Amino acid sequence: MDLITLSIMLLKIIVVFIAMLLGVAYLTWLERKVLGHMQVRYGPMRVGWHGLLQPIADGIKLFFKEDIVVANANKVIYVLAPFVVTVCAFASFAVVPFGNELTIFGQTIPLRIADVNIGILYIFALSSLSVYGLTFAGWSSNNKYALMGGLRASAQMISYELPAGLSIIGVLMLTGSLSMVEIVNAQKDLWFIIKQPLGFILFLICSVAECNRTPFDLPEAESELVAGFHVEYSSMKFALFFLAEYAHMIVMASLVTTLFLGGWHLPFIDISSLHPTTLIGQLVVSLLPICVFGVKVFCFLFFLIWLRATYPRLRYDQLMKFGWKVLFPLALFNIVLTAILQIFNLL
Amino acid sequence: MLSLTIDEREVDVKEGATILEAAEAAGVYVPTFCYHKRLMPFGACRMCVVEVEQMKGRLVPSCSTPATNGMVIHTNTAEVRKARKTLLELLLVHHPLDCPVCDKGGECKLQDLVYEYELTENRFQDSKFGYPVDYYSPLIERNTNRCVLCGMCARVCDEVVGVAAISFVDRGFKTVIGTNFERVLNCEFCGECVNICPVGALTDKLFKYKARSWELKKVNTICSYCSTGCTLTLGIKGNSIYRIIGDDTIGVNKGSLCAKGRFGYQYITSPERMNSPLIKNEAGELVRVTWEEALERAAKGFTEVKEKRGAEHIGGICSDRLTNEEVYLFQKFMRAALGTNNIDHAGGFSYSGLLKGFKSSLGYAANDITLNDVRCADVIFVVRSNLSETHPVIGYQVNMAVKRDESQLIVASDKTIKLNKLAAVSLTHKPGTEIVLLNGLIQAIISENLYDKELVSSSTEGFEQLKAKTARYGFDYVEKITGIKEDKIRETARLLSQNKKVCILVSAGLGIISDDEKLAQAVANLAMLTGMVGRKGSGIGFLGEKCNSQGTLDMGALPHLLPGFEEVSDEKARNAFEEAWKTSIPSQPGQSALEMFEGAEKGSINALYLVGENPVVSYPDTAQTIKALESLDFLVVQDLFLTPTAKCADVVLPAASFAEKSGTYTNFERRVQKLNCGLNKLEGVKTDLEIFGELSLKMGYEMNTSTPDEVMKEIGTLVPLYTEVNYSRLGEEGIVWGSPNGGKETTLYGEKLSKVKARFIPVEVDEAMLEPDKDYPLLLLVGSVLFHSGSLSTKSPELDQVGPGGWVAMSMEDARDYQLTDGQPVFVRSKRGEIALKVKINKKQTKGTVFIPYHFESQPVNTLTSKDLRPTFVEIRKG
Amino acid sequence: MVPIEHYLVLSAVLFFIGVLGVFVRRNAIVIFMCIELMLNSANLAFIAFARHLDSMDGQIFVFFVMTVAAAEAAVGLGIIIALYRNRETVNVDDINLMKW
Amino acid sequence: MAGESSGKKKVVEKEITPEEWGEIDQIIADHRDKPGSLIPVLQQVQDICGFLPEEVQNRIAEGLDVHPSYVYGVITFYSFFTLVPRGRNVVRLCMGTACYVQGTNKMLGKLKQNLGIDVEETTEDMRYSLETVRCLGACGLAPVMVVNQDTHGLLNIDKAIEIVKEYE
Amino acid sequence: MIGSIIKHIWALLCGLRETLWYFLKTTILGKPITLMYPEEKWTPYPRFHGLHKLLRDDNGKEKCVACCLCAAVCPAQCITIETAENENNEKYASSYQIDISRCIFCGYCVEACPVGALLMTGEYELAEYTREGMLYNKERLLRE
Amino acid sequence: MEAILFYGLAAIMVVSSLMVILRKNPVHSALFLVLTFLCLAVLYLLLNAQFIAAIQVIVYAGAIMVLFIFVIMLLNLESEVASKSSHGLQKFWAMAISIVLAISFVSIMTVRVFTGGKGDFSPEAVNAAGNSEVIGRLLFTEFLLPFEITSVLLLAAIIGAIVLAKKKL
Repeated sequence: MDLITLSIMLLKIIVVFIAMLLGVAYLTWLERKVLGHMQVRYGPMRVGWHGLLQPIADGIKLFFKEDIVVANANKVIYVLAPFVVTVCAFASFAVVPFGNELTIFGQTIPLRIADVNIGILYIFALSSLSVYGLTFAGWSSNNKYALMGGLRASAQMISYELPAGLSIIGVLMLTGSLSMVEIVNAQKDLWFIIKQPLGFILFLICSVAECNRTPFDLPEAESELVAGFHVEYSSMKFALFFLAEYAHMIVMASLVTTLFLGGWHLPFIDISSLHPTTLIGQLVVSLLPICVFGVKVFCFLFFLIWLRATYPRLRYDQLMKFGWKVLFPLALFNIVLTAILQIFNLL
Repeated sequence: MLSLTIDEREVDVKEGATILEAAEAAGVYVPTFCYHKRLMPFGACRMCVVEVEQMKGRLVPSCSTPATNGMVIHTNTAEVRKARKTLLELLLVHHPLDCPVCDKGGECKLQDLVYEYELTENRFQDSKFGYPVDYYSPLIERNTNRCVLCGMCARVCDEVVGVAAISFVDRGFKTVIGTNFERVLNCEFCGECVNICPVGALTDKLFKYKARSWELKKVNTICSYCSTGCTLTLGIKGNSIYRIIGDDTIGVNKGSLCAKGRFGYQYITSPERMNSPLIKNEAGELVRVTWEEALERAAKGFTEVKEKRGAEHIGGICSDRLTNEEVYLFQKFMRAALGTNNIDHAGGFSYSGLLKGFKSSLGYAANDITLNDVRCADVIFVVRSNLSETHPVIGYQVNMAVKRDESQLIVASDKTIKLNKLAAVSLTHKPGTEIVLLNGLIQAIISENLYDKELVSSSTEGFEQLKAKTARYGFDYVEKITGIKEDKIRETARLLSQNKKVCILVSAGLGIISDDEKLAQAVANLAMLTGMVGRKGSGIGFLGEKCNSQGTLDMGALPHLLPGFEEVSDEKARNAFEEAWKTSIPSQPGQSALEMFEGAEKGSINALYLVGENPVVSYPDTAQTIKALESLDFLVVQDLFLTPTAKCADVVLPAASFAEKSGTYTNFERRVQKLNCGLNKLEGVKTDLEIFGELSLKMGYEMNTSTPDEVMKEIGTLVPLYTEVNYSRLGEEGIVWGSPNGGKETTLYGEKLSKVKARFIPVEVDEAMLEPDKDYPLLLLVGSVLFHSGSLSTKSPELDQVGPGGWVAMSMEDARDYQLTDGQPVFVRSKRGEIALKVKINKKQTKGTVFIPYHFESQPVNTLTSKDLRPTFVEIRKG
Repeated sequence: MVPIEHYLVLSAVLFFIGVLGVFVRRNAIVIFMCIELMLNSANLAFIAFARHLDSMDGQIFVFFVMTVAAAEAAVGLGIIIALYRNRETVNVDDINLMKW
Repeated sequence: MAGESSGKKKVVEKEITPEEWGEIDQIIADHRDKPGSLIPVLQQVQDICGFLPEEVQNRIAEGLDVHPSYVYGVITFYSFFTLVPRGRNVVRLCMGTACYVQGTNKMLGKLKQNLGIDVEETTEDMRYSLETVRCLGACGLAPVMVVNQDTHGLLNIDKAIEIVKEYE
Repeated sequence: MIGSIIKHIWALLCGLRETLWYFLKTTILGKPITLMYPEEKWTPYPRFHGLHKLLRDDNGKEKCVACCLCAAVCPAQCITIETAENENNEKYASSYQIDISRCIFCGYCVEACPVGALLMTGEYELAEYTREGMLYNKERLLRE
Repeated sequence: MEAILFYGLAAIMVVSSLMVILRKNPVHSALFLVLTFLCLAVLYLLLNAQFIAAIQVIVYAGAIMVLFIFVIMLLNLESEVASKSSHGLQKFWAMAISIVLAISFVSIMTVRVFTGGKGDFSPEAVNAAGNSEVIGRLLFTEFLLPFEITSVLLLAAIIGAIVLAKKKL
């Protein structure tokens, strides 16, 4: 590894990190705005033009709030929990290919932080680790609401990780690899959403559940549990949970995009096959995939918010029943179907 | 007994009871306007109509229909309700619906009944009356527009109070309750009419627009004026009294009150009240200090005198307005903490007759009649007692006894008083000759052989002596001295000795000369002779001037007596107290109040502790009193106000008023009644109890009792008379000590004087001293008046308004002789001093006498009087 | 390149820590965790050998071990919950009856 | 009220002479200490004075040991008693139902006009006083008027005026 | 079975359509129901229970006769009245105070008032910086 | 680099696994065990077993340990009170284990028994084909029978767990 590669690597990490932070910040703004409009309201309007500075104001407010550590909390774990969650959420993005390659000054930079051959497993591993964050946050707060929230969160994530994992088996079967890049490249011609509609729907539902979003936001069901696992958190620790939740949403959106929506590919046009000669042209061709990827991610995020505006929360037993009795068999069915179709070479 | 059925309830009532009384006994509620327990049935309102099965076809007024055996009565049938509803409608035709601004709103009978009978609209319409409202009468406001003509005010004024200041005026639709020529009220202002008025026609001016009745907290407590011991119901909002009413279900007074009791409470909230202890500084000025400093100073002062000169150089005088507990602690403080017997109360005047006279004759310094006995007596003999002014509520009872139950009233008085109107025999004698009159009566009874021979021979001694000594009081002699004719004396003698229930009422402290003791003995002689004492329902009532005159005696605020009338010199009794108090008590009796003042001048008393006493105003010979106070080394005064006496003091301690403390008062009946604390203490004052306790602690003696309750417990263990008395047993009726079961069983002296050995002590007076001087031809009488008693009432502005001070009462004849007119300023002069006053011509005043009330600081009548207990003569000249 | 012996020593240390835990602790769940620790130390040895011998069998074995561990965890925890429900304790000293 | 309404009316001043006072005191002395003697005393006193002014009432009240307001109440209750001097001739017109329908109301108006006084007032020459009463118990003779002690029935307006004029 | 599943899924989609429809409407037409409060004021309904007001009669005299019924009926006990007599011997409230911080705006006081001297206005902007500011005395309640 | 990583991780693992048995609070024990497993996963990566590493995290850290923590929280276990009875036992076993450890150390370090013929799966070969692919192939060819048997085992475990944990069937 030479110095240039290393610095490029670092640069990518920093850019992606900042992009994630900004994305998260404006995702909150977007959510409030979209929710507002769907409910015939304005949403944030006061801070900046149409409330554009609202996330910054919120950030400042959270930063300056009193940091409370509950008296009977298990201090170490209590402090550790938000970091676990945040780290897991942010680290997941490491294997997401958000573009093809950027060729600049003779350097060809792949637009992903790392291409691991077990990329998808990596993401699953991290998302299973983030369960710890939620569980420990709930447990260490020494509050029954928090504990209930934490237990629900971990139970829900474990339950939905299974159908999520199974529903992408189809994709993996079609790709024949666990690498994210491979998966994206396999969709150059046809997105897996077409080949795997059932898988897509299952994964969509599971990803909503994984993000703890409405209608599966039981861990923080405020009408029952006040605020769920993070009820006792304030200030920056709360902000970290908040950050993690929205970062997790972005990761999930990226995952859906990568797995089913063709990643940075445009439909019908093969960007990677274009080889413009001018520098600008090259730049455009390099950056276009990022935009395509971004638009797809945005659509999925919008969809999540849209869901939140539309559906009421499920009951906890319904949620579990749905996960185990509907999604799980359907995912298995999808695998079998895909296998059969693949044997007969129909896909 | 009659038995009848009311609303399906069987009830037995006494013969002669009305249907309404039967209903009350059965617990059936019948609405009324014009009926009141204390009044005769009137039948004016027709609200109490009921249906009687035996009297079908009409509704009968239950208040005036006698019940008969087997009656079946329905009080709440549709027809009855309809009749009552119609009646209410008719009442509301003219009644102004100004309930929002009517002070009766919330406790108005009309309002309640209209509500009860769901009267939402009226079939009848007419214009309202629009009579002018009497805003100008003092204390009472009359709004005849609101009147329902139940007549209770006029009846209570006539039947109970005996004044009849208001009555029905005019007739038909125009009938109103009015005064003579619709003038402003000029009556006793007892407020009984206000209390009884079912609507807002007669209202309390002091209470006017101040608060609504539902906002008031009601606290029952005991009146702090005279010794009747009336129960007051304070109406309290926030921390002030807004009004005082009488509750007709409780207390000895059964709801009756006098002007002082009802309206004389403003001194409690007077801005003149002291709210911080004061200490005399180097420059001789009184400066405000903290309690700590003041008590420290007081303790130091007493200690210095005690150490330098000895405890016998310290004296203490308390008022007989203190509660029993406070008096007890006061004398305990003096005896135990200071170690002196120099204790007295009220200048040694109040009740001294009772104390010395009764104790020597009968063995107890207490009365043995109750107010109920007075009410039920066959004969009431009032001697030197202007009851209707000094003890108005007892006066009401006498009035009712005479008017309703035809008791015979004998009034022996030196001037015409209100009671003379009711008297069967009026003995208007020359001033100061009561004892001669009594001796004459005794002589008449003995000579006519009317006396109770059995009692005299079995339970008394000294009869022969009495007989010998009174022999000279023949009818002629008595007539010569007193001016009472033979036939009247004979009639009186017969009335007194031939009736079963006879009460003699004597007032304390009204004497021209301080002959209370002799008077008491003479009365006791008469009573023993006729067998009154020791007979149920009969006896002598010696009426003290202050609310706790009796209790102060009981608690031993006396130089020679310990609590419970134990002699100081009695070693056994003293030892009991010494043991309980863990200290030693001097065995020598101390000095009395007057001796103490004399001693102060001579130097044998160097420190005084005056509690609630104001000698500069209330003791005879003001000049000498001030001189005595000035020659003291150390003076502590404890009072509500900065009195002239307090101004002389080295340490002044502000005390709490009766409404601000708990405790007990013992009234003239020996009834121990509980004071209930209604108000929080004024900022900066302490109750006398607290002061005694803390001061004692500062002196190094711990009382071990801090609450009135605890003090009473201690009293109960040490004083046999008060063993029965403890707070849990003191209900609203109190406990009469010396009479188990609340006085139901026997009199104080026992049947036929079985409990005591009674002694006849013949008394004589020096008639010569009543002869007027050439230079000072008029005999001076001092005393209390209707609207004032003691200095507290003068601090109530409203009472001052109806009974202002600064006057001298003269007879019409004297006024004519001196060519004086009403209201003319004059100087009254005696050998000792001179004061300026205004003349008030009183037709009832006897010729040759003048009367000056002694309460007012502005007219220090005691500058004229002397301490030698001889009558004072004055002259008057125009100012 | 770390020699395989070091991996094996690490594996052994972990294994014996697990053993010690099983013997020392009285909490059934902790004992259970120690067993997991022992399994993992074995896995480490497998993987190390697989790397050392350029063979895939070790990894396959680990795969199976994990499967067994998962199954064991599910059943074991089920037993502990059942125990706790009946005895209100997970202290193995208190659970000394064969039947209750 | 009574006291106030009398203020509006024309009141003829009349002093009570010392002789009359003497007679009043005599009547009071005769009835003293007899229960229920107030009304006879008032009657006799009114016979002497013609009316019952305040000072007279006070004298009676004092003499009989009753409160002045009680005396005042009794006097105002009975229409026979008057607080103001009455004329020598008292004209009482019945306003009872039978008389009223026979026209005493009009008659009253005419009389008022004729005498120049209102009801319960007295002419300045002290000749007439005009009063109304409720029923005289002579409804058969309606309309009825009583002057002093004489009852006149079956009247009409002119006849009434004629009759009144006959009294000096 | 399949039919019912389809029906349910259709219902879910309908929900999504509805929210999207509102979103588009609000975003494009831009007519949210939100009131931009300090700039735009809300007009209370006629029977809104806002701040109390003491009324005067036609002659400008205050109608309140100080009967204290409002204070008696007030469940929050937030009305304090001190009564006195004026020069015409009439009762009036020498001090009338409503502690608006304790008031629950039930309107019983208005109902209880026998002379119609009390009214509840639409005034709803009652925030204050001090507790004392929440005490409305007679002068403030009598305001026009 | 690799050596530093190994020794560092080894130290962490030893310490944290010691903490597992030393901490009184079972939650802490579980946490340290998770830490041990995560370090182990990194060691697997060092040993070129990426798939196993991922599985280690997903299965051990993500599933099994979560289950443990779940159970601990569900039972709301108190910190363990050291029982006296185990004290003597502890000494005995510590002695026994240290002897066995010492023997194994000596044997491992001195007796170089672990030599043998190299297999076909050199790291280069495996990476070229893909770690997971290699494992997948092996599982479904050579190790098909054990693999299938495992599924039966898992089924049995699922049923067993349900039967045990369910209050009422």
